[in-house]
Amino acid sequence: MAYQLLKFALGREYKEPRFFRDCQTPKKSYDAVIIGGGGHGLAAAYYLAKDHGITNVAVLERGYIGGGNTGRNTTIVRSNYLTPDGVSFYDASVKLFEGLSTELDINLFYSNRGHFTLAHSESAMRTMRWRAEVNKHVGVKSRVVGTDEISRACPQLDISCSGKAPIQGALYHEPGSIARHDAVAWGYARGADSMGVEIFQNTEVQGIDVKDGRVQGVHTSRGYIATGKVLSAVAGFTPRVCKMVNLQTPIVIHPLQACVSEPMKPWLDTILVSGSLHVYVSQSSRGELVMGSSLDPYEVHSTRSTFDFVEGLTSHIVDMFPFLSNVKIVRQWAGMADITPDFAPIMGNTPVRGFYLDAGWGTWGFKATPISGKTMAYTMANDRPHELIHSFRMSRFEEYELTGEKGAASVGH
Amino acid sequence: MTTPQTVMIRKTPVAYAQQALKPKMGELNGMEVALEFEGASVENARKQLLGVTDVSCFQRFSVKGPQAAAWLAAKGMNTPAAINSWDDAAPGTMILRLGGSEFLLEDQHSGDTCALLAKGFKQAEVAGVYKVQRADAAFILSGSEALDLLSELCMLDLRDSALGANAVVMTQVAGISATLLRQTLNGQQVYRIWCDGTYGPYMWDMLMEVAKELGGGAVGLSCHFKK
Amino acid sequence: MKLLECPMNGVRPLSEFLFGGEYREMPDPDGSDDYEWAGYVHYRDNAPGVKKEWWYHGPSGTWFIAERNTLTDEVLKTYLFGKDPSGKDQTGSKPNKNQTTGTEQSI
Amino acid sequence: MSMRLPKQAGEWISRDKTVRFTFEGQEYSGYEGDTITSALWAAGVKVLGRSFKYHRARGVLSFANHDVNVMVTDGNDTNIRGDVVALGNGMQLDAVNTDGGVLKDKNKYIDSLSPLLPVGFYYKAFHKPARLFPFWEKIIRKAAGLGVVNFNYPRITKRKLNKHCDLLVIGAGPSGLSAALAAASEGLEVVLVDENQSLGGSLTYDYAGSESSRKILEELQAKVAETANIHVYTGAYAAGYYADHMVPVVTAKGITRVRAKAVIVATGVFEQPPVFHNNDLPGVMLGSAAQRLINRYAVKPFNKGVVVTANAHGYRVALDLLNAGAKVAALVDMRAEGQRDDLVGELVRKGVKIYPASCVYEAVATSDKLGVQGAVIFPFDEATGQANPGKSVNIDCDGIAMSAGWAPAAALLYQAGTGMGYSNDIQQFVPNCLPAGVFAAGRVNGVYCLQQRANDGMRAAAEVLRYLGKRPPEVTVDKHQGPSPSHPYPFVEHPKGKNFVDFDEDIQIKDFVNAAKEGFDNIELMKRFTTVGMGPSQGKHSNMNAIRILAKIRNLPVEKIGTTTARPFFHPTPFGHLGGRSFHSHRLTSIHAWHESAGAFFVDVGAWSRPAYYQQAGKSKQQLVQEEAQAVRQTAGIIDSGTLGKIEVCGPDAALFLERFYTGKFADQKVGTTRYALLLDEAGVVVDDGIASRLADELFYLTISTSNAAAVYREMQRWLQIWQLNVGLVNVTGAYGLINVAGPAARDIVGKLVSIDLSDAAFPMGAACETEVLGVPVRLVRVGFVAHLAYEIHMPSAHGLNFWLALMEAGAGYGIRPFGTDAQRLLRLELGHHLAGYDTDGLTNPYEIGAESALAMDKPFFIGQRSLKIIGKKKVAKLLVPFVLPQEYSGEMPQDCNLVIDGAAIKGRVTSVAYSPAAKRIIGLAYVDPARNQPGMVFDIRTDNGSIVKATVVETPFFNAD
Repeated sequence: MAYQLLKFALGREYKEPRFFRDCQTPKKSYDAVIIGGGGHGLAAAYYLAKDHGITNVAVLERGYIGGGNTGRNTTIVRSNYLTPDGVSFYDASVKLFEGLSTELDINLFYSNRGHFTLAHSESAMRTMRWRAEVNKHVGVKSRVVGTDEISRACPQLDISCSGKAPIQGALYHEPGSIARHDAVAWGYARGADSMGVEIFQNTEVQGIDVKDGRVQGVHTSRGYIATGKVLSAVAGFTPRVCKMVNLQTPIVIHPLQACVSEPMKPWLDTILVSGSLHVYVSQSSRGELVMGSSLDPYEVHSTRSTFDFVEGLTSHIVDMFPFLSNVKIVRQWAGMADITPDFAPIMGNTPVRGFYLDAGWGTWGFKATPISGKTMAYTMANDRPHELIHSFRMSRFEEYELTGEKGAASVGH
Repeated sequence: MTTPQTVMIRKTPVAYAQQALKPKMGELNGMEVALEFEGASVENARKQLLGVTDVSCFQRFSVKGPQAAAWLAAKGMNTPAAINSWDDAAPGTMILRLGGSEFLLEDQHSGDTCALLAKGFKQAEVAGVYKVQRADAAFILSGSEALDLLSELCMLDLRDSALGANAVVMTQVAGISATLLRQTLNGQQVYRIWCDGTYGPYMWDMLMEVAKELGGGAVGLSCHFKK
Repeated sequence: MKLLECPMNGVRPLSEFLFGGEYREMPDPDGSDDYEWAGYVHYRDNAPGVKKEWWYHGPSGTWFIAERNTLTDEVLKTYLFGKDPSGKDQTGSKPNKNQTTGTEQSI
Repeated sequence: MSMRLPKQAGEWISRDKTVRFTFEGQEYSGYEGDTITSALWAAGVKVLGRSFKYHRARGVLSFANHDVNVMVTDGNDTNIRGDVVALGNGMQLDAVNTDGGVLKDKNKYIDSLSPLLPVGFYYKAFHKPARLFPFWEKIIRKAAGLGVVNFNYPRITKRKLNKHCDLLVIGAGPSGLSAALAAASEGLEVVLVDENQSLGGSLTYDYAGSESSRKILEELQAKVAETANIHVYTGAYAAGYYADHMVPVVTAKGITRVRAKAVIVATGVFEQPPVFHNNDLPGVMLGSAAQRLINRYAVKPFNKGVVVTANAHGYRVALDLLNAGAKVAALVDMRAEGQRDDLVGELVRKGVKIYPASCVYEAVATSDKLGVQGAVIFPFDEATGQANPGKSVNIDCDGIAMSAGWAPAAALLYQAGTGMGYSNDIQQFVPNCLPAGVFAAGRVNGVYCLQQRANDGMRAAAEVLRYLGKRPPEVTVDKHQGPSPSHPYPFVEHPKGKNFVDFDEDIQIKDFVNAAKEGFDNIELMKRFTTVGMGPSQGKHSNMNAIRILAKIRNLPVEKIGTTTARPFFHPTPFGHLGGRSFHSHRLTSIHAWHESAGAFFVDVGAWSRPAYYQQAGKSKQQLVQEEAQAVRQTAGIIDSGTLGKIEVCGPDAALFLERFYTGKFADQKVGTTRYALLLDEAGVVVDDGIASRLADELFYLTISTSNAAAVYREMQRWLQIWQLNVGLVNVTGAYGLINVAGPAARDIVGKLVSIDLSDAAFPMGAACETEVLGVPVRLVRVGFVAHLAYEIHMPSAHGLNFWLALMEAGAGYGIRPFGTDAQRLLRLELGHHLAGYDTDGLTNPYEIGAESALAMDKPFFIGQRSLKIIGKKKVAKLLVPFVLPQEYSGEMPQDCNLVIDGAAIKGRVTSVAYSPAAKRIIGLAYVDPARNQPGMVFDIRTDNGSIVKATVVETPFFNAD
């Protein structure tokens, strides 16, 4: 509430405490070590402490917290997936998100804006119906809508897309939201820290000690840490960490790029996604258009920007909104995404005992932050996968039981 | 059975894109072709500034395969030694070596070299040579602003210093696969572009869109080739 | 836009190419058990480093191998499959029981 | 009061061309060549905008394309940058981000609320109780953003060109110009880019008072003009550095993607504001901004000013001010030692009082807070960074010029991957490890003396020549001498704050201190928490100061703090420029014009346009599709299938190749017959299916579905390389047209044109041959995809229209009717055929579509076979079955992708469903529980409105063909 603001004005000294301690020297051992101080890793630490009472936990972050994909994504939260398992999982995430500002006592600017996945062809409309039907079945509010409803929600959108790819309709997903991504990481960090979790920034994991198929500890730039449980929550770096335990996965790293416009008075109230045009766009509470596109077409383990990305994206945005011709893009950036063959994550136990994987998030990691933290904490605490993540188990590949998300994935942000 | 006795005239692959311009049409090599768009004086000037001419009607013959070069040589054709280069296969007929083992011959304007080669080719009789059925949309791009136009539609360095006089490049023009080279036609350096005929209307539209902005436009076949 | 050198057509912008994934030697289908085969199909060591990859030059229809550092995105060399100029290339070097000669290499 | 000066030697304005415009409703005039800001400042207008957060009045700060608080709208366009956008006649301008005008902005009260709004306040407020957040959010969103977007702004397409050169030089100051000339003289093709309208960089303002520097500039400009191999782009900025030396250069006209063999970055430096109370008031500006006003636009920055400085540049600023007729009431030097050269004497001679070891403690605002009325000067302890309130001096003035140091304009260097280190000699980050082919010169490289900057340009050019394999002579550059051009800590604390570090986002010193206290004490977290550098100027005047503050807070050397990542773009770049002319390529068959004239409704299939159905006035789509299908069932239909992929597989190993590539057998296929060709990937997933016609022993002709054609051909090429078979592949997709005539009358119609015997005995289902039709060699295939009697004629594509017309004529008496893809989908459904990509998805295996018969598991190898051996051991999870609804069904029509439900479980989905006029009922294909796959079994489909429909599994075809 706004009375909080008065507190700032009345206090002479700035009394706001640290969000989290400045940990420098790790202990010799922890009950669990989490590699990766992004939203997922911090959320797992938070729920380990909160749900399972496991507080003797270290989070190791190579850079600074929230500095990976947590701070690079376009902050969309939704649950309009294709498979019942996917929908249930993300729906649980949306529900956690909805209460998260209160739970973590930090304003995440969780903003329910509604989410339209535009269909420019009959075949895209079929997929929208498929998703809508599955969503409805699981109790998630998604439905197929016509162009009139799209125009009502976003009158500025050129339904013909400059004649190049006329919109036929859309999947409307009412719970679709955006949130302040950094704050999610900070909130979880503060919550975990307050329960005793130690967060080490600028701490690189250099190796993982495995004996007789069991994790023994991790070698870090701050020394050796003994532990029986290690979680890898390092989207973009998963293959590097997996190599430390000699684990091969289907994950390939592709950069995912995004860009942001200069601030303008808010006019775009909804989140728009177009698979055919490879575009997703929303307007932040700062007034910037936050935009992304599909994955880069080849594997690179770096966050370099390319000009072709921004050229392609802007040409499609201008097809949708011709009046933006002279509005300017301020900044572009990139993250590294773990890509799996079936566009679903890999979560749970692995053949290496005590090594848990929270990976393969493709372009959907941010929206899963709370639920991945919660289910991975459960999985680590009980050494068996949470029921919500059964279909995301790694062994599904050798079992030829891939999840069905691939069926609908063109662009799925 | 009622096979018509007259030979059917084909439409150029770019006919669809040209129809709004209502060019004066003629026929060459059994294909309809735009001879003139706006009259000789306009087009002669345009040809010097920036002109786009449809020459899809030129006769072509193409083979590929490990023995293609040898087979063509045996037929008396001069074949370029270097990959991705072009030459005259015979008087009035150019030959493009596309990569290592594919050849495209094209009779310039008219001639029957390609027709004769096609007639003489029997798949079953030649090992290691495969006929490549083609249906190109083909263009001449002429004038002082041609490079300016190409610098928008093609990312390659096409300045004379970079594009050899006999070089053939398979690249993208306006985002689609195309083959490109430069050639001297009636003393004027021009660029030649070939693409799949089904992309022909699109390519014509793109070339025209940019050409018009630069003061150029469509040039009929008659402007380059007086019959 | 990044540049890539096609062994047949020279240096071109990346937009002319398609990425064909990592080149991997297929195990003998009859000599590998289900787990090994599933591993070949699905699992890989995708830690960054120099990888052999398939790339396709669209305008000319040329597949070739690029040795590329996936960390720095630096291309060390490119060559047609089985034609590594250094002779170290193992691609396609395994004797193929049905291999015939006189094949057309660049199409 | 006019601030316009008499003619200045190097001025950029044309005094004979007056430009009239309005700002906030008032009429003004300027000259051609003025920017919006210079014309307003000349007219005595000082409040040019309001700040983003606190709505404080702002004027000129940098006058160098990062005066983000001076953004205007002309009612059409928005967020126009006043400091750099040229003034146009008749412009009607208003400041953005005000409520009620720039002077009376109703939001200015927010400034006095600022104590309530400390850094990161929005994370700590408004979220409890949660139900009220939407209310607060509305208010916050209303306050957000800068300009209002004009939804009627026209779409603008700018050209995007490609340009190639040996060397790109970015920045045409003394070092860039010298570099370009040196490289060009060795024969390199050089592109020289500068964002100003005129070449010269700092020579056009900093040394402008001096005769000798003007001569140097004129000589350089003349030499560049006469050098043919230097291509100059002025009014052009390098937007970013991308891989392999690609730099998009942006001008008003569009973008040129410059691809260079080498790049010299000579982008200079950004002047950085010293930070003191009210350092943002209109009238307080950077020294270089004052110089630009004077020397480029002949505008006096203020009448009586104070110069606060920490380097020699401030002394030159003071001289320029004096030359412009401004009074310099004081020169305040923050350095303990002050300046020690001739400049001091010169200023003293001209009556300027110099205060060494002092600082401006605060700028005193006028009562309306719209300008400066004085400066308070305190002694300054450089070692501790403390202002000493003991001996303060108050000076009346209407402006303050600030020159305390610089930050390198190194964004492009960072993007290229340059390692930067901090030099204590000049208190600046300088390149210490440059990537191959990238070079830096001039002040961005830490070289400040004018002569040495020119030398440094030549040195960089020599390095470029060496990099390109030439042998130029060595050029040496002297190391920096004398005092640092930048002050290490030009910050003055003030109990009232309002000492701004980031003018875009209104961030003050205490915001950094507080952020650090809360744990956001590394540069990246600090950036995110405070939003420093995240505004439209992207930290050009704030990032360096933020680093200095954080270093002080953490008591670390500056280089330990590091920098935030510099991302493109160097300046914000318009959507229309970046998008340019987009290439929306599409393919048309040679019959397209006919379809169009026949009323076809087109759909995109891959790159192709295909008729979905043919429209007729007064008839619905549904009706027309049924009619088209019925024509095929009753007489004959004709469809243009030229879009299908067509590939020739020839040579001695052709059959062997297909045996490995596809799941079926081809070695024993007889010439003149066709076979089904099913393609899997290595995981056993269905990729495509098509037809293989064997036209000769060594010639197979494959048809592939339209959208998979290119990918299947590519895979054929790849596997051919791996298998090294003696095969030639020819993609004839575009070269052949394809017309399909289907229906009971098809034989009679096609028979009118072809001479071969089409009887069932001579040319049965699955027959294929090469023949001549209308004197043209064609391929004729008897197919059964849409009807039991159908012929495909494949002809050279330029003949497509002729054949179409001939077949229409031949069929006229039979009532032949063209049909589109919608009817085709219905027709094949009636025959029970699945469509790959329609009834399958990215994970479907052949067992799930009942395609076992297509799998020759006894072959030695085919792609996907080994995986099928694994999949085949498992239970099938779902099965595609044909189903019907009762003939009398009158409920809601099920749709494709409605789910197959069993209680609470999803068992599958409908993939194709339609009313079949032939079967006279609703028919379809659906994935169901494999236990429910037998004819006669019933399963539940849930329709859009939620009702359950009972469907019955049947056998295909759905109707009796006889």
